Amino acid sequence: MSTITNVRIQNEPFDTAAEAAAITRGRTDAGAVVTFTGICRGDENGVPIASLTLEHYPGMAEAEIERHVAEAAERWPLIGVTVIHRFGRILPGDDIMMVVTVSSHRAAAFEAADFLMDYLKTRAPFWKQVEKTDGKIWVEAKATDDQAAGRWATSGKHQAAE
Amino acid sequence: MSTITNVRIQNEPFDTAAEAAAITRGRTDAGAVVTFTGICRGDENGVPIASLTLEHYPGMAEAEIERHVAEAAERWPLIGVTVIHRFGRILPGDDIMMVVTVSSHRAAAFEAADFLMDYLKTRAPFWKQVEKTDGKIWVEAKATDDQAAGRWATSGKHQAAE
Amino acid sequence: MSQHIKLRYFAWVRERIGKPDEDVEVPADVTTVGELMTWLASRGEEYAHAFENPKVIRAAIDRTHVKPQTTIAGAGEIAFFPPMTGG
Amino acid sequence: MSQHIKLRYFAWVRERIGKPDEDVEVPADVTTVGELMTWLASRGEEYAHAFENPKVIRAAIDRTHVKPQTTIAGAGEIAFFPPMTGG
Repeated sequence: MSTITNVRIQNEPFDTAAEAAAITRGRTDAGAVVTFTGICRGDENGVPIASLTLEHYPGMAEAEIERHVAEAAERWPLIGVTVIHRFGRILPGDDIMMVVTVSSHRAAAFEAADFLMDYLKTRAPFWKQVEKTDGKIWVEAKATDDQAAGRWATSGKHQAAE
Repeated sequence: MSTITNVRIQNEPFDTAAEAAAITRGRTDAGAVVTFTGICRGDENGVPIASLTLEHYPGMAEAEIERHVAEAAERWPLIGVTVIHRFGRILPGDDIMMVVTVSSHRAAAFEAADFLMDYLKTRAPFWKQVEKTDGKIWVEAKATDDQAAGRWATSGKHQAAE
Repeated sequence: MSQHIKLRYFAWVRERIGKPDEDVEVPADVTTVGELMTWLASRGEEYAHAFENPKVIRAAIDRTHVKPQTTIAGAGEIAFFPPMTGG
Repeated sequence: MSQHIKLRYFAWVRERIGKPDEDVEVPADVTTVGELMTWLASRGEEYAHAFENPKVIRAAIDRTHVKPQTTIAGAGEIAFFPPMTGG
């Protein structure tokens, strides 16, 4: 199955619904659309934050995300996948990233979206700086997130059964 | 945690993005929004269909869905859940139902959406009639769908770890 | 003493009987949901057709799922329908 | 013979060094990514600070992740940065 894939890294906000509609428009084989939108929260572990700043390596970041999108398209029967990740300064309440997966069946759409989110939240090619009242700090990689992403390495149980 | 819940059964189309925005607007504690949209496909097991017609028991159907939404809100720390399910005649390419879940963390939003979709696709209080070229037939309950929904009865592994 | 009950039918039960709902006077010796199905099946060909295989018919009293052995005493509205199939 | 390489720095590596990129002539006896970090660390206080703990620094040659023992021969662009943290 050939999958429509689309990866963008941009400073501007995005429109999740428009991205989903762009995949499904005019076709009647899509049965399930899953969207995930990650939003900047106003706190980190209970400590208020003023902003997030995301830095990336242009060219390398797109290629890394595209490789994971291609892996998702190999593992699940997907009609389309779009991933958009923002960079730059992001305020609480603003969108950070989105994943849209479209498939004939819901299990494939759900599992592919879950797989891509795990990757994006833990190993996406970004460096994150958090601005708190006492200054800006660079966020370090989290062990718990790595464990969540590790789920996908070995298990067959997340494969679509349909 | 008190969860904003909203269940509607309607003939009219819905706007998934507007439903998600209605939950997150003006707040900074939402970190993850998952939407699932179920679309009417143009075929059933390879056989073309002209339409679906969904019938429900007004009053009872809403109460049943609300009970499952309340269960999701018990099991996962959710900020908001909205479920909309259409009834009446639905054409291929048209939306059938949607689930929006909003949480501070992605695992809770994902798992709650998955749980509600399993329920809605297998045991939602609807009767489905499929119109094919050779007439209309009532769809019978599927065993495989029941198995997917059965996942949620026993396992602890789907509980949010956050 | 007979009992006045509103009946509702859905999906192919409704199609076979030919109406979505009706009000009936149920004889006093019909005391359970299962007995009500047997009594309805005796009311004519369309009912006999709808209830020819009672095992595949589900019932609700006042919008709550019930079993064939459930008593109908006090019921306001009883609905009969095939198993729900999801949306 | 020295090698001309474009270097790029990200996140706190960039902040410590004080610039996002630069072009350098690397001496011929610097042959691996790890040796390049050691050589860079010797170029001044800001570099010493950036590379004070080379184990936490990641590197990429021409936009592909590499290890400290990877050779830098033929590299056009080498980047140094902390582990990526996700978005």
